[in-house]
Amino acid sequence: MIEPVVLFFLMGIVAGALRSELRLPGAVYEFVIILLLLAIGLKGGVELARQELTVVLPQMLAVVAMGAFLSLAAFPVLRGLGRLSRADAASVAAHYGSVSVGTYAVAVSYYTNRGIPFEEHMPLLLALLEIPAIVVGIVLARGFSLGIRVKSVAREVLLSKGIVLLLGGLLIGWIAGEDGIRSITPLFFDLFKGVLALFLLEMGLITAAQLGSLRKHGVFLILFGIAMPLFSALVGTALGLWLGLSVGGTAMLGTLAASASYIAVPAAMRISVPEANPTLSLAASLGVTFPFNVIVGIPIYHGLAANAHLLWGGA
Amino acid sequence: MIEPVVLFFLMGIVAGALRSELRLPGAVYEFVIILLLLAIGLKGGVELARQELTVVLPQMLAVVAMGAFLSLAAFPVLRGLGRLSRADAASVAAHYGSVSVGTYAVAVSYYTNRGIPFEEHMPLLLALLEIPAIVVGIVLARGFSLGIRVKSVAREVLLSKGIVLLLGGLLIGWIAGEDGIRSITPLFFDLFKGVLALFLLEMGLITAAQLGSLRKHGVFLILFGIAMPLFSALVGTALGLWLGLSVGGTAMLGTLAASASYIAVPAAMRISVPEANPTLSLAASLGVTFPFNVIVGIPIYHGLAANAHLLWGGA
Amino acid sequence: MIEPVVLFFLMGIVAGALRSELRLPGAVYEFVIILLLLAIGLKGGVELARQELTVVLPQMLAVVAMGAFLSLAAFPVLRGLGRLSRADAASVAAHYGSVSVGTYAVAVSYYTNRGIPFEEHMPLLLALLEIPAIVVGIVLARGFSLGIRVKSVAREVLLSKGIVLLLGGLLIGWIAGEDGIRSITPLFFDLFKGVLALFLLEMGLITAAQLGSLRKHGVFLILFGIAMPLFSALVGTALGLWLGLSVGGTAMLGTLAASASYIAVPAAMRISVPEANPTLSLAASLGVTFPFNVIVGIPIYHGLAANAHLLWGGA
Amino acid sequence: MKRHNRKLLTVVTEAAVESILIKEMESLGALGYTITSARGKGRRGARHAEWMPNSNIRVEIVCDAFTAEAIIKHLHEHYYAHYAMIVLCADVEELRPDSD
Amino acid sequence: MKRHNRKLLTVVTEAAVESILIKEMESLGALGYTITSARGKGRRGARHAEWMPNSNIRVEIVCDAFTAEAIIKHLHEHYYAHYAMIVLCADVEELRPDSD
Amino acid sequence: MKRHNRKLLTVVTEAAVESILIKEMESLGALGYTITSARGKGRRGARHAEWMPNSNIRVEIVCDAFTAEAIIKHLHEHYYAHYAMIVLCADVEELRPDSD
Ligand SMILES: Nc1ncnc2c1ncn2[C@@H]1O[C@H](COP(=O)(O)O)[C@@H](O)[C@H]1O
Ligand SMILES: Nc1ncnc2c1ncn2[C@@H]1O[C@H](COP(=O)(O)O)[C@@H](O)[C@H]1O
Ligand SMILES: Nc1ncnc2c1ncn2[C@@H]1O[C@H](COP(=O)(O)O)[C@@H](O)[C@H]1O
Ligand code: NA
Ligand code: NA
Ligand code: NA
Repeated sequence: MIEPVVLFFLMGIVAGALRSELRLPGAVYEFVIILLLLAIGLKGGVELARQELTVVLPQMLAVVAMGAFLSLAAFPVLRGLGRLSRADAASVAAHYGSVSVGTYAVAVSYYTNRGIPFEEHMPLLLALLEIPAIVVGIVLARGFSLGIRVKSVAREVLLSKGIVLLLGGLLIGWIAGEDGIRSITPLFFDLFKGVLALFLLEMGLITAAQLGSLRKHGVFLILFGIAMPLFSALVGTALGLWLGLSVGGTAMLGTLAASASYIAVPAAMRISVPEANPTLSLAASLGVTFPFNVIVGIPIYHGLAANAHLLWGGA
Repeated sequence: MIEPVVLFFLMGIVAGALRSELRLPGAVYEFVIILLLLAIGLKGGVELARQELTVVLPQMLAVVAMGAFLSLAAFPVLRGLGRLSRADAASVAAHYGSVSVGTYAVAVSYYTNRGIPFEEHMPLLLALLEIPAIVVGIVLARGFSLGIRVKSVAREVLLSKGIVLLLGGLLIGWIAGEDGIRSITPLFFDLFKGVLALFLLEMGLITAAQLGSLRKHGVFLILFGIAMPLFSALVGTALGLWLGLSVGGTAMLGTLAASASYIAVPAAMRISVPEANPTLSLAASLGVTFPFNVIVGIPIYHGLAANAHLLWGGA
Repeated sequence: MIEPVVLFFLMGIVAGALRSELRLPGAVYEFVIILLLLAIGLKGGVELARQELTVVLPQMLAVVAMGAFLSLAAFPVLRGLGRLSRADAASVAAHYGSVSVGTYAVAVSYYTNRGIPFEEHMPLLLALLEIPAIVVGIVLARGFSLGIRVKSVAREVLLSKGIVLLLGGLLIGWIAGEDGIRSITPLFFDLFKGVLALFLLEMGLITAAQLGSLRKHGVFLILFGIAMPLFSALVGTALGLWLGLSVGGTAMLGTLAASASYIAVPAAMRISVPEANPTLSLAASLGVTFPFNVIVGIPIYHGLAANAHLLWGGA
Repeated sequence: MKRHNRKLLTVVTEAAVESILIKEMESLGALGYTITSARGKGRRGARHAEWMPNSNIRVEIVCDAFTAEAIIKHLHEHYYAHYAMIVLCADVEELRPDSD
Repeated sequence: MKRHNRKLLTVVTEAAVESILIKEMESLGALGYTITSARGKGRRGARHAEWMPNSNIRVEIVCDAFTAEAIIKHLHEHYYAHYAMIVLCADVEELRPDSD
Repeated sequence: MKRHNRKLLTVVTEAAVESILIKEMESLGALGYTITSARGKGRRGARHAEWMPNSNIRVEIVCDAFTAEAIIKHLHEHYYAHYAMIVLCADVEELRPDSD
């Protein structure tokens, strides 16, 4: 059965495709994102407090390498098969090496609904994964002669709303612990799925707006938008297995790898690689990959992780 | 005892009449409306799944006819007694043939507080009732030579925020069922009355702003704004009885009939009948009928339905 | 241990100091404030219904006198030691004679977390305390020849969002009683601390923005911003003891006395004493006193009240 | 960089007509527009709310004199009588890259 | 359609004074105004917040030259010294139906 | 009250560049600016969302002719080719207290 929250996403796509005037006000959409990011961060922080640094540190390093690798792997395909300009290829590659918090949130909903446990410090890896792909993307577009703007881009990404809320939430959850955050549970955790439903409704409306530009850019983007996450999920799954994550954790890492950014990376690329066409990357990441992941990808990555654990997994 | 949420409405009226600067930010007001509409739709959808189509379909048809009839009945009164211009009479008539979701929400609160059951697929009828009165209103103002604008008006109403959220919620509730939407219950159902309180606070402030223009348009509008809903409630009650609804359901249909639109219809009339004075209809529907219904109407319509069932009702 | 919600304040300060682009949208910040004010008012109103007027009335009078006294006491210090202009000293004095709802909310969280009871009709005193300091401030700046603007200032303060929401909430809580407001409990009370966390996050960001202007105005403001609340807390504690409040109530009155306004008073002073430099008062009240109270002040005032009750308190 | 002498039309009117107004402007030859939400007061009273039936939009259209005339004429015929509306016209230089 | 030569006054100032400023403009002869929320920076530093004490409004007033002078004088005397404020004046054509 | 003849530059462009654009304007000599959020449409299609990658800002800069030229040149060289942007320039009187 389809995740109930995903029905809100479909409702958004249909309403958008019919050109309904429905829209979350900008302030409400931001509010919804703030609640989701803080909730994800807080939950992760509480769990992080239970982990050994010696376990987490290697995961952090591995995941940064994975983000860089995925961007580097996507670039030649985009240049060669997709015949994109250098800037466009670099920008799209950066989107796919990075991650989508929205996809992660849907996956959280999927796994908790099914009672499948996963390493809950995942949000730390999520926050980390935003960065390397952006750096690789800029270098791919510009070479190593990084101009003045690049410094401020690095600052802006690190201090962007998304990262600050995730890391801030992590820290607070880590310091306050489960008891400490109990009193704010009703807002951040009890409402989580309802807020996620609103988020997905708006994402559906935004996605529908991308479908037009998708038509213009042809079949390659659609194929790439499906094939790339499948490939990335394989990489993520393999890495999860190698890092000794649980089935749930492995599936989560596969999902993170498969997800493509549509908030942090577009903003960073717009400023640091202005000649890249932003509608191209958004059409792929929002118009194809996000719906693919949310509707059919997450169960696929779950199956992938389960099978991988059966075949190669430890006890 | 007065409904506690209605106290927020009174607070809004008093604050508005004293010219307080209190106001919900536009984005928050929209947020509140989105939550109410989705909650009402979801609840209705879950119940709809339990109904036979053969029961619901006749109700749908009957209710569409009722909406058209109420507009047609109001028009000559507005022309004759009220001496309104053709356009103004048509516009006001459209408002009163249509419905108010806010009034419905207060009625839901009233009935659930008292543990009185009602046919919960009512939101489907609510959504349907928005349409016929608008069509009748345009035809009354323009005749059948509907211009270019009318087509886009029909599209806009059908795809307006209100209808899309109600119908979208209905569909999701219908597909996901009670279990499926359990995880979003805290946001949409547990907070319902609190959110309704905020909505009524803002409605009070908006209502207070209408009181000024009411003074200008004299005593007829006030009388019409009270007499028309009483008449409509009789029609709705009779129809509910005839359709075999429960006491609660009959009272709800009476309430829907009695309520007058202040969101969808004003927007539609503004575009399709520009020469109608919008402050006239809003003064009546918001300044008189909404407060009347919310404060004293709902209990009256409840009594009406209960007595009707005693006299003519089945087992 | 630090209050968990205060961690959100610290997160805001750090993010702001690092010049993160994080910010609550204006509409969301207002929403958060509306929820807090209504929740505080409702809670207070329910309790107020249980109090005798003969107990409450003297408290109301005493508290108004205290507000005026604190402003009058601050003024000569600001003129003499601080060498501020007449207008600036009057404006700062008004800020410190008035109160901060945010500080009160954090104190509520502190006391309920520790299960310490306090007179819950405190919000009535809170609303009252906003007024006298403003009047005193204007008179200090202008003398008794109050111009045209002053009348409208008085109106505006009394009808400002803050006062209307607090008093409106009080009235509704008072009329509806505990049972009446049960159905809106999930929004207003269950979410209270989560909403407070969001509020404090934004307050941290706003506070960080004040730190720059603080540097310009030198060491006097910092000292005053710490010494004045300590002095005021003594006055408030003494008054609480004299009025026969409980330990919790005494500590609350100390906290109210110690808090300084950063919403109502700045707005009023900007209009009625335009030549006062607004960044000066905000730097002190927001940049020094609010963080001081929230992080270390509240526990200090608690200790103060506890000790005072031990030494001089009744049974 | 080329400088073009253009007309800047500024129309303040009811938010309710936004989508229809835009379509009509474009069919009259406007190649673009910029809209901000606004509040205000005029002959038809105060329009202060963010609440739809009572809120304004402020539309700016940069165009040549010919298009400006067409739009003004259209607004005059279809809007002025029934909608809250003010229309301003000013001279302005638009800067475009030489290639345009 | 008649064209009237008017002055367009644009005032950017602190949001805190909105309601008082409006009353004063009207008593000085302004028949209307349009307001949008704004952020900005000037001699008195950055005013970027949506947070009241630090937010701006942008007020436009279309009026005749005489009223414009009166308003400018008033702003000069009562606001300039103490409030963040910039005042611009430009020529503009207002389009009104012939009946007006 | 002194009247100064100034240039009023109005730039409508992508919200994404706000913070960088502002810094550059200031380093080119702008002493202030006013920004409002906007939506619109132009050669690069509709930019209607409040959603960041698709939203506009409307920036006004009042400055002398010399600074205006510098800013126009900078925008031409660094923005026009790759960003949704329209730049307008008009004459305007700025009113300043005599002391300024
Ligand atoms: N004299 C004016 N100056 C500036 N804006 C105006 C003026 N008159 C009207 N407006 C704006 O245009 C809208 C509609 O004007 P009206 O049709 O005169 O009510 C008002 O709500 C104002 O926003
Ligand atoms: N040169 C300028 N260009 C555009 N807007 C300005 C300029 N100077 C000031 N402003 C606006 O006017 C407000 C008050 O200006 P000031 O009193 O100079 O701080 C600022 O916050 C800006 O929004
Ligand atoms: N002719 C025009 N009139 C008014 N605003 C325009 C016009 N053309 C473009 N704009 C604004 O400038 C933005 C960027 O323009 P463009 O680069 O042409 O897509 C648009 O989204 C509009 O807000
Ligand atoms: Na990825
Ligand atoms: Na009706
Ligand atoms: Na105080």
